[in-house]
Amino acid sequence: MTVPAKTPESRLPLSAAEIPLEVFQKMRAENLARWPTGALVDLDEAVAYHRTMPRHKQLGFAMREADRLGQCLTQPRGGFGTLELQLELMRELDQSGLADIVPTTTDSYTRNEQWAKAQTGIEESEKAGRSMLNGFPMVNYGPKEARKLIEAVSKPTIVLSGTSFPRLTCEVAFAAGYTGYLGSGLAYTTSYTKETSIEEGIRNYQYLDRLAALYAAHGIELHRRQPGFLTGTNIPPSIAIITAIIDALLAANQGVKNYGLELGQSLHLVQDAAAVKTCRELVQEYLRKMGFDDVFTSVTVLHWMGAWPYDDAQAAALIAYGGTLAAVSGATSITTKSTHEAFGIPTPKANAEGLRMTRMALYLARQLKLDDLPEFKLECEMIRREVRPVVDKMLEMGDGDVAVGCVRACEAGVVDIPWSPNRYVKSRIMPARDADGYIRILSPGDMPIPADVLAYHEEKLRKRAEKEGLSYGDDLAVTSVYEMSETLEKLVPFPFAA
Amino acid sequence: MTVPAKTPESRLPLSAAEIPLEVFQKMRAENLARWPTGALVDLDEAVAYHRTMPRHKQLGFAMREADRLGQCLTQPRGGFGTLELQLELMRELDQSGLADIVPTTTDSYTRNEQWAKAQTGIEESEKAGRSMLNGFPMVNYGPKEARKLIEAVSKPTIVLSGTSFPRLTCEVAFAAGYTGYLGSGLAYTTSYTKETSIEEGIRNYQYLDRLAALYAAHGIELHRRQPGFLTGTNIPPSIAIITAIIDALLAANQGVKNYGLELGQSLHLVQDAAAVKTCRELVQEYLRKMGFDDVFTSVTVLHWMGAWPYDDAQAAALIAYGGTLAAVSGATSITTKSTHEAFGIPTPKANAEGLRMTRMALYLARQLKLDDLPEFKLECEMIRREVRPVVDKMLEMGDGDVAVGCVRACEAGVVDIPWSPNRYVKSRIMPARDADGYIRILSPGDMPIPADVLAYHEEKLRKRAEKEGLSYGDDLAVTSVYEMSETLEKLVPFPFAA
Amino acid sequence: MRAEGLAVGKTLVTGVIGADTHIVGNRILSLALEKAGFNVVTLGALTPAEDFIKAAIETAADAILVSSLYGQGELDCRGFRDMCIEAGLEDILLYVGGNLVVGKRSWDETEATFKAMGFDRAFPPGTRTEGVIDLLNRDFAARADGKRIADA
Amino acid sequence: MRAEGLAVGKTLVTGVIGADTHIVGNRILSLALEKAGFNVVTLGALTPAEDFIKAAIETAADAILVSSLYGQGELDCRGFRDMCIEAGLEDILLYVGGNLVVGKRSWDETEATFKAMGFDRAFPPGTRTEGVIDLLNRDFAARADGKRIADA
Ligand code: B12
Ligand code: B12
Repeated sequence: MTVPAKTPESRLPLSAAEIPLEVFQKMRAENLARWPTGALVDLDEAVAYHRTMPRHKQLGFAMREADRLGQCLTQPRGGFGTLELQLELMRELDQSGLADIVPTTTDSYTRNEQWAKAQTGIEESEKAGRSMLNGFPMVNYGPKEARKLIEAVSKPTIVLSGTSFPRLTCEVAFAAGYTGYLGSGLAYTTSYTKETSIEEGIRNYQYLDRLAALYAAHGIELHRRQPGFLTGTNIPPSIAIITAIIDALLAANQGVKNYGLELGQSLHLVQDAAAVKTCRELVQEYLRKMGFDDVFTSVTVLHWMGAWPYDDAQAAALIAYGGTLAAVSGATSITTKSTHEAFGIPTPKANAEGLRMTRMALYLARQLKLDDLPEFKLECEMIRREVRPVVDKMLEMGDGDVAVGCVRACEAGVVDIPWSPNRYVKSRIMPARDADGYIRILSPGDMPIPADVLAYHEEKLRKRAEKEGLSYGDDLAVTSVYEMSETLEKLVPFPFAA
Repeated sequence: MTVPAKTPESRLPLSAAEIPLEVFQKMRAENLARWPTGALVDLDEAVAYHRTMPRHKQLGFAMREADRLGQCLTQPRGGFGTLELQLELMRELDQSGLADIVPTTTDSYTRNEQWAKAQTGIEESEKAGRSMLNGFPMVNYGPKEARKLIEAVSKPTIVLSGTSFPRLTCEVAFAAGYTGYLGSGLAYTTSYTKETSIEEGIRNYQYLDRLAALYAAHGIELHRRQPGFLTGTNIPPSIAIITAIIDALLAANQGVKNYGLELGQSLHLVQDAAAVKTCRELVQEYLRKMGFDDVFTSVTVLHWMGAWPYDDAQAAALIAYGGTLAAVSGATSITTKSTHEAFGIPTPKANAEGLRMTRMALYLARQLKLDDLPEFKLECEMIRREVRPVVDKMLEMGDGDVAVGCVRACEAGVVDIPWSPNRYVKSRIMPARDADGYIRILSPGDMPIPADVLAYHEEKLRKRAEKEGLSYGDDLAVTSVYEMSETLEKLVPFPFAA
Repeated sequence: MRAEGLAVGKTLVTGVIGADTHIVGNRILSLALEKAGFNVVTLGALTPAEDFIKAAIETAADAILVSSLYGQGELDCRGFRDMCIEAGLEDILLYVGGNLVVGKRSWDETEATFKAMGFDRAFPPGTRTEGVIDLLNRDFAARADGKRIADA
Repeated sequence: MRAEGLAVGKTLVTGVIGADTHIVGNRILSLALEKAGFNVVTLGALTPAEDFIKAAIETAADAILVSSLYGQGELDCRGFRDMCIEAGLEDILLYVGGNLVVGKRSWDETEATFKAMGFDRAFPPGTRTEGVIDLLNRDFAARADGKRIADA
């Protein structure tokens, strides 16, 4: 992938501190020069356009309001390789899917700043009459074309772009009129890249957060979001929340005031409710600790992020259950999948059906709360006891600077991510599911998690090893990766075999 | 419908007492003479056949074992008008639906003993090449043909026949090799008939229960079941449980020892869990009170029995949620529906998909229990306080004879059924859903439910009336009938209208 | 109810035909029709075809509304119009509604089947009462102008 | 593992091609292949096509196993065999697997597409490691007999 532009003037030593305006303006100029459409980005025109937008199309407002009303919004994923296909998709998600938030997922070349390749992808897609790209090439189309997408729907829009290189895409997207943007330095760099350093990732997202703050300075509150689902593969709540705290602090330092936290569902009703509650709490706890007491944070849960079943009926149950989990957990929004998940990017129709299944499930489980359940309180306490020691250690390692602390903590394995492709984290922490369906920590790597807490996890996992006659070790982890994609014959056999 | 045979010798005054063997043999002779295939029923041959059946095909065993293992079995509904269609259906439900229990639903002419009409239905179906009947005409085909269905599947089979007139159908079915039979005197008579008296219905099911006891006397334990879902229309748990207790006592009096109780889902996670728990408890409480301390009772929950949505995606969510509710409630089995529910009898394929969605949902919610939730304990207590006064009053009215007490209690409205088509109940009790999603009692009719309990229901319902700006009254009940069939646009509109 | 005026004086017979126990929708419909100002003769569930016609004659009804939910309506409703004609109710207004056939079949097909049986209108699953009342009033208005039913 | 014997001495290159970050399945597969006795050279996620070939030459590999999950494999794998040929790896065994194309398309179509690109075998979503190991051993056995790959 193209190495991000590094020029002496605009490169400060790594720190969490807000990027000074004049430096940032230099950075923007260099950045916008990297592809022709960058020249079409006009901040004042963009701000003026955002001002004309009705409140109900502004994600910053929508997330605050949903949080106030205690309502869970629905949002799918979705990106195709041409503007025509993307227009059709977003209209269908809005109108027949009833999506409360309409997404634009970018393609993986765009994510890696391979815009020339993306260009070929557009042409190939036009030739083939179907999308050859796994998302929408935002930069290639540029702000004016992309605005047609905003105009085509009656809901707030968000950019989904799993990458460490958001700098040009975010300029184009905000200029086009997108009011939400998903991505963060720690989470995406550790989950979506191999050679990119944590420092590089943090710097790139400091740019995005600083840009959002610049819009805020002009009276436009955009919604920024952190992809705490990470590698999507059996992420224990505490790991997601640790990254949420770090990325939230990094964003707050750049001046962001409307920040969303995302948690992939564990698929355990109690664990997910506990995760949402403690994520809210702990992120605010550390924001305040670091002097940020006016940052709005919402929590979004995501439909199962691991391997999906290959049977539509099983997938439908997973979709509906995701809605149930979201409602019970009190999440501010849910990001949905479709029955096609195990196979490929869904058709607009399948995607819309996933939204409607989820919406009905949300309705059915409305009003349910588990807060008074002892099992729920216990899980909350366990999560808190896993998160605080790690975050405190990380802050200590950075002498109070979260950017520096984060880089050092990852290097030392104090902060670690399961199943990461990235060279700059140890990825020695290994999760697995226990016999009751909770995701537990099989091995913590070098994360400073209290011994008694780890003993609790081990006890639970040994129960499962016993029950299933597995050796206590990686088999527990690998079978947990496959679990949800297994056939029903294997998951729930007829109990009275001949 | 044909009036059941009444002859002086075989007609005793109404009582719960076990029918004496010699009288019962007379009754059987008369009964079997009513249609040619009755002559093919041979008890000894049938007993011999049941003896050869492997345990895993015997529903009596399967229900006891599932209860012991704490596993929830799945069972669909399904009946078509010809043997060929029925064979294909049952094979698909067994193999691709993975049904743990395979059903045979009879058609409505058979249910009402209009066998001549059923015969035309068979012919019309053969002509049309599709089923013109809403179920399988068991009696017309007779035991030898019906046995082909038993042979075609590798699971236990059950007869589903909503009627007050089971006497010939059950003889044929048990002779064929069915090991389960759904139906009871109070529940079905009040929900499926108009002119039939409660007494008549009770007498007809005393016959069926007595027949099951006769098989038991020969060492064959059949599974009998009570359709506590009643009219399927917003039945409060207490009403279902009251009928469960009465029908269970009637069956126990005839010698039945393996009895299932069915509850239609309320669709509230806590209320359904409370219903299953208290149903188990209270039925056993009254069985023991009346001296039956060796009757095994299981609890089956049924997918939403009221009006279904017309959108497949919404229906899928309702199916999956039903599985979640069943798992959390600890039910012994769940009776499933399909995405076609609102339109018509499902195709075998849609029916099998409903089974698989449910099976996956059961897996996802395994291990979850709400027993320690205060809200759950409160709901259990409310149900107990509604059930006991009614059942005690009923028993008192019968001077200890449950058959007599039941007839008198229905006449007096002490026992009442919502939305009943039957002339012999007042059907003045009216249920409605409250703002939290619980089914409550809007008006108790003449049922002796404690005032403070009713005040609790009223308070909850007034909250909803207020919230939705409805007048406190029948509108609450009627809107609750439609609720689940409403469109998503109406149930969960985009919260930030333009 | 804007239609009141027309409804007044009109008598309707309702019921669920054949061996069909589904009373809930039929009951809600009947209540709504009364509220709308019609005289409603409710025969309830499990009503033989003959009883509809008997009741219609006795009450000099203007229309018969047949419910069939359980799937066997296709058999139960055969020759319903002919029975009306024999009984001298040539052009009594006939509606039928519910889940008219077995299974999820195309509505056009089903509608055609029941119109061929002589029903003036057939209504698909999910029909709400407001729409029915509205059509009844428009059809009675049309009949006042000598038409058989109002045109779409 | 019954296949041990054959596996011994065989070197495989694995990796996820293009801008694709999906490492989980590739990592599980690589571990299974090692357990089965192969020498496995793991290039990990986000691996350019050229790197596969470079590694294959350096390690004198017997086969290259390309993973592509993210949908753009159809673009990333174009001309992969040709590059091998240019590099003098005419008949190195080439497998490709994962979610090879964008969207839920018919497998036959997809398989044909990738075989036309010169892959000896293509594997659909949901492929488990046992089956892969089994086929590798059968194909190496076939090659010992001078066949290109074992027949079905
Ligand atoms: C987990 C996951 C992620 C994680 C990946 C974490 C990581 N770093 O590994 C995260 C969240 C980061 C992610 C990101 C994205 N993902 Co993703 N992801 C998945 C998911 C849910 C599971 C994948 C998985 O781990 N499966 C478990 C493993 C064990 O199975 P496996 O990967 O299939 O591998 C097995 C077999 O395929 C086989 N196999 C694999 N390779 C090979 C090679 C050979 C030669 C052979 C013989 C066999 C073989 O053996 C393996 C072991 O059994 C799948 C959907 C699904 N399958 O349910 C989507 C999916 C693969 N992702 C998809 C997409 C589009 C993306 C994104 C582009 C967009 C987004 N959602 O953000 C980004 C990609 C960014 C990028 N640059 O690549 C799509 C691909 C679409 C398509 N092909 O049409 C899928 C199919 C989801 C969907 N339906 O949209 N994803
Ligand atoms: C509740 C219910 C029951 C209850 C009925 C209780 C009672 N006594 O009323 C119980 C559990 C007893 C029951 C039994 C059976 N049911 Co049932 N039942 C239902 C269910 C779930 C809801 C029906 C309902 O009350 N809807 C709510 C009301 C308000 O709506 P409605 O009935 O559609 O009526 C409205 C409109 O249709 C319209 N309308 C109705 N009639 C008319 C007439 C005219 C002229 C007009 C203009 C309009 C109109 O106005 C009404 C008010 O808006 C439906 C499926 C569904 N719809 O979700 C199945 C359903 C109707 N039942 C069905 C079947 C097969 C049965 C059984 C035969 C088998 C069984 N499951 O046991 C037995 C029938 C026994 C018998 N002899 O009739 C099938 C019918 C199959 C088909 N047509 O292909 C259905 C469709 C379910 C399915 N998909 O299999 N059922």
